[in-house]
Amino acid sequence: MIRIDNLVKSFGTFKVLDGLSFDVMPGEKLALIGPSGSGKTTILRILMTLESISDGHIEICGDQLYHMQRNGREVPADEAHLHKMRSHIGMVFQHFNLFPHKSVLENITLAPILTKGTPRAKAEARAMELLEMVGLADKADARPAQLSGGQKQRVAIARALALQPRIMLFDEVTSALDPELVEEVLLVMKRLAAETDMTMLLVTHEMGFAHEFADRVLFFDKGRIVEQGPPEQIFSNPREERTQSFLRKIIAAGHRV
Amino acid sequence: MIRIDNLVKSFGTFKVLDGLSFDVMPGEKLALIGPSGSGKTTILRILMTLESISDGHIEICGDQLYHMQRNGREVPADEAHLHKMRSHIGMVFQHFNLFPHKSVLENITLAPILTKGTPRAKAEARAMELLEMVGLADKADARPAQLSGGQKQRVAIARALALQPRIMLFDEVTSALDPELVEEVLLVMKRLAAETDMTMLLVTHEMGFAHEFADRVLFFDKGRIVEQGPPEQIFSNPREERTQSFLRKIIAAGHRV
Amino acid sequence: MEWDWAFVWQIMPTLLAGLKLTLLVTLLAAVVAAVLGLALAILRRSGNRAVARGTAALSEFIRGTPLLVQLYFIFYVLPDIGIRLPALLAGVIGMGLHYATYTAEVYRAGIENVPRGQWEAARATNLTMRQTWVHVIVPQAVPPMIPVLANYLIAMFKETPLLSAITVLELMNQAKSVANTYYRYIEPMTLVGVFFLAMSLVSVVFLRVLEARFGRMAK
Amino acid sequence: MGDWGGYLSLILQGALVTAKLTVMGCALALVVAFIAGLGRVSRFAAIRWLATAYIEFFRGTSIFVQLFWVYFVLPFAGVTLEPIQAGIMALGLNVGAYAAEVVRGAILSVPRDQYEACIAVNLTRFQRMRHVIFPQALPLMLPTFGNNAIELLKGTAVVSLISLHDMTFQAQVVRAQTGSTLIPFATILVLYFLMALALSRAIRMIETRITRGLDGVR
Amino acid sequence: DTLEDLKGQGFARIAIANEPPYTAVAADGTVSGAAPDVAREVFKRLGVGDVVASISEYGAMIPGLQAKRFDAITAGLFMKPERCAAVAYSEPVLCDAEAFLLPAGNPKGFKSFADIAADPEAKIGAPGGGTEEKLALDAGVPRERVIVVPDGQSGLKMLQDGRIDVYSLPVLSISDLMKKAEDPNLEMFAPVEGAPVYCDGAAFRKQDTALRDAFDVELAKMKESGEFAKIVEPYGFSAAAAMSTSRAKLCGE
Ligand SMILES: Nc1ncnc2c1ncn2[C@@H]1O[C@H](COP(=O)(O)OP(=O)(O)OP(=O)(O)O)[C@@H](O)[C@H]1O
Ligand SMILES: Nc1ncnc2c1ncn2[C@@H]1O[C@H](COP(=O)(O)OP(=O)(O)OP(=O)(O)O)[C@@H](O)[C@H]1O
Ligand SMILES: [Mg+2]
Ligand SMILES: [Mg+2]
Repeated sequence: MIRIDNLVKSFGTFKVLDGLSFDVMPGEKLALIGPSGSGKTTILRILMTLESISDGHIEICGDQLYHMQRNGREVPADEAHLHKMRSHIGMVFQHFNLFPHKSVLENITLAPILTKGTPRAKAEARAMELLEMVGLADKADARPAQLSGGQKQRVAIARALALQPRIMLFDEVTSALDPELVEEVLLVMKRLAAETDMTMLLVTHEMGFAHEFADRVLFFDKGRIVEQGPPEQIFSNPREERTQSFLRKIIAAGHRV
Repeated sequence: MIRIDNLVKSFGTFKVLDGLSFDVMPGEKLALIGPSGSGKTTILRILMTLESISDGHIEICGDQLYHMQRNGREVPADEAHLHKMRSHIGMVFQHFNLFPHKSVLENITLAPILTKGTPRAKAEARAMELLEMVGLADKADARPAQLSGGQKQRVAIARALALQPRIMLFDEVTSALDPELVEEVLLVMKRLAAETDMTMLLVTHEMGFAHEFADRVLFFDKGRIVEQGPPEQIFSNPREERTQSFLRKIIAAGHRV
Repeated sequence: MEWDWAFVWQIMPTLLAGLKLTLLVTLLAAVVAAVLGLALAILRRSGNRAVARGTAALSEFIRGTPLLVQLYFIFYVLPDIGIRLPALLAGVIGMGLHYATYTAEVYRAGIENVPRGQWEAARATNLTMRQTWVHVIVPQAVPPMIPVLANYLIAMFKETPLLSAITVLELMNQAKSVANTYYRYIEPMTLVGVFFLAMSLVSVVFLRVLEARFGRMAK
Repeated sequence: MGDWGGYLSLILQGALVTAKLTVMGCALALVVAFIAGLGRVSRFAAIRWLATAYIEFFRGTSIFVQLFWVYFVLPFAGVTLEPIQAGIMALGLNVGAYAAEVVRGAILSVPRDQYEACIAVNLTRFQRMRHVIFPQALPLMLPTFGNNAIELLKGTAVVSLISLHDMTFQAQVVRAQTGSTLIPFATILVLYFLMALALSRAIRMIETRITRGLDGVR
Repeated sequence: DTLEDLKGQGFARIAIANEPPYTAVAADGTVSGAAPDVAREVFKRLGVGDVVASISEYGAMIPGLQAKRFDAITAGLFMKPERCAAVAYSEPVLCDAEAFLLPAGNPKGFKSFADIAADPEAKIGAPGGGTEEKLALDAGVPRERVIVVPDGQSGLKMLQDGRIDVYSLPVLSISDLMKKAEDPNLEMFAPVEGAPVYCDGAAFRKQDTALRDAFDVELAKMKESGEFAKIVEPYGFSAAAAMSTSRAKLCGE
């Protein structure tokens, strides 16, 4: 589904990702964990084409993401190619990034209407289904500013789902929320993981949730994969010293694994 | 040490604290927990004289905080009285609130020099001791912007201690920190609690820490105390339905109690 | 010199005629500034380095030199190269151009103040560049600009006396002419001051309304 | 109509007057801006009111009217200023009113957190302003002060109204003598621009000096 | 008393307009022109060593005098009854008729202000608050066709650019402008029919009549001795014209 091959990303002289390679199977749920600054967000942003890459290749659903063929030669992708590729991918951000000047319903229907030409009535019907799913059908006409953080994040998830992507990216979707509001968002995500066969990449500091959610956990440090495996192994029996010390600190800080 | 008597605080028509009363013994370590918006921060801010009160009385170290005697009558406290009373109290904020234009050392020595007339040399010697205690002696000349969140918060604690208050207030001092950095701050606070006989009030969402730290836990909801008692009782055997459901949600969100 | 009310009433119609012209010039120049400023803002974002740099340099030059001298140039020097503008038009263009360099900055700041996250969310929902501008950026960038733009409108109003240098009979020029005819200065000049103050107090209220309505929306 | 050297020196004399007006005007503007800007955030209603009245009056009426009043009407009240003094005063008070709002804005934009931290470490109001708020507000003011200074420079062109022999005025003299409009006005346009450049450079220099070591603060 | 004050400080402050040949500023900044030259000489005889000139807009001269910005106006400010009420004039100094500056050949045949009023298209330029503006308005030219021109050079330029059809100033001012312009497409028509001949005088504050009277005494002596003619005639003014009339006549007293 996703094949990342020798990916390099530098900001100026600083290499954030340094020759990273990994594959993701269709329908797989992947958790990316690791200390602050290890490059987790950067990977998701690159997959969403919010950053350019410095070197390497990414293949998504069988097509190159940042490259395309022209006259039999491989050339950097143009905006039209990126536009086509982006339709496979949805992303939910840490700070929701809802459109504050639009109602909840409009936030969800805007992209389907504009990018897929879905008729308004159909887009709204589908949006209401999604709001139903995230438990916010009664908030369709509210503005984002009138919602709590947890509600905002659930709307953001519905917005990403409205485009029916085959890959969903979640970047610390609960870390800007009050602890009491975290649960409602995680519940929605668990249902989503259980009910769909979407491929999902999740960056989180909630180790407990990563444990329950993921088929596979990737532990990052300094732009490289230090260790990967099923959650049971990573959390109960980490092999690498770096992973062990990271988990120890997280546990000491009061989080359950 | 602190006696709060029938305290009322309204913002406009909204009563945040509604006839609240409780006492704190000298040297007692108190944890205030409860859902978002229940008024925990407001209590600390009132004790620090950052908010005015709407009704009621507060006594600190035997003196009224918001009232004073003039010609045998009780009148609202003036700035001079507040200034005197504030010298008993120190506060550490969620977002550190260090002075960004001053070095770490200057952040700590500024108030002793200005408010107590401590000679600079003496103030600096004492500041170095405090920095030693919080493990940051080597950062004395750094600017706050060059520190990590956990380091900033430790400097903020040292700054509050430099005035040698008899009461210390902590408002969610770790909730703005990356999970990996939480531990270092909690360690400093544990040492502080163990080594001094200062009276401490702590607002936190870290139930595990509240458990270890506090002599007594107050559970708040809607500006009232719903339940109070030693941490073992509150966390293991809460009597009130509201307390139980709050703790359940917090646990579900992945926090250890 | 004594204050003479009878004289005040006598000259009032003349001054009001001047005020009318002042308001007309201000509004026309404001329209020019609003449109031209947008053009400058777009040119400054242009991908073509030379165009962007050139626009920036030109803007800085216009902003660094007095409007009065620019007006002289437009009115008295341009005819030498065959461009002969009527006084009113020259004034509108001169003021409009001068203030366009300010409004361009307002547009730029307004656009930059839309959080990065909004661009990224638009991208993540696969909107095209045009759709992003129309549906996401502009609706959020414009409301906070409105009070700032209104501020420049008021500033322009107060600079109209400069137009007397190019023979536009606006408020200040009318007042001077009245003063020179009757050799009384205190009344006409004070009235001009009062007019300006009254207009600007009205516009302060108007601004507060705009700020309350639009200023806060951007969050 | 030869003698361009003489005319040039006339314009340069004017440039000197313009520079003097700008520098002294800025100095005055700076002083009143701080007084009025701090007055605006004073806790005494009377001081706030006074500062507001000053600011609204000088921002509300046009510089032309103010100049006229300072020069032609103040003498009736027994205050006769030299033309250059009148020019400095009108420009300084006018631009000072705008800059006062900048001072106020910068002070208010220091986060509330910082005020609260000051109360928590028990600083007095004056200490708060002197040691914490003001040092943080100053770097915020500087860029806008730079713009204000350039506005003032441009404002000096209108003082020819009170027969001050500034650069624009001298250009008009040259024009009357030579019959050429292009040359004197092109010359002063360039001179004004050079002065504006010098001003913004100077401000930027001060800015980097003040904010040195403050990087990453905001 | 004002004269004593002036003697004490050693100079008198005068307002001028930079409108040659009445008043002029040379490239080196020195002040000349007929009016200041006469004033300088008279003040010298009164024991005031020098004059310090400020260039001023016509409109700002009388308020400046009243606000004690100047001690006298010597700028070709013509005597008219309304002005005589506002300031104290000396005896006449410079006399001049009104003139029109026109495109060569005077295509529209303007000979008087009334002709301009009669042509619904014609625009006339005149200094703001000057005599010519008033004459035009009085002759029935509507306000919007009387263009207030800030200075002589601007008026000349506007005529050349076709923005106005005629520019009106005193004869000598127009001929000076023409001399500088060296433009064959322009011509002067003078004197304007029906327009009176005006004379200026040094203007003083109303309360300074003592100073004015002292000025008059010395001025009269100079006129008699012929020194007056020696100063003004090189500039093109007629000394005889000034001596043949009086303040009383011109002010309509
Ligand atoms: N636009 C940028 N310019 C320069 N450096 C950047 C930029 N974006 C990210 N970085 C740097 O890249 C590194 C990786 O950042 P990234 O956000 O991917 O980390 P992360 O693993 O998501 O960390 P966190 O857990 O704190 O979110 C960091 O050191 C960061 O400072
Ligand atoms: N300045 C204010 N004006 C109006 N309402 C306020 C103000 N400060 C606090 N409140 C309200 O008072 C209530 C209590 O706030 P407080 O910050 O004390 O809650 P808290 O228990 O600390 O919550 P949290 O856990 O989210 O920090 C909230 O509903 C809040 O919206
Ligand atoms: Mg991240
Ligand atoms: Mg709180």
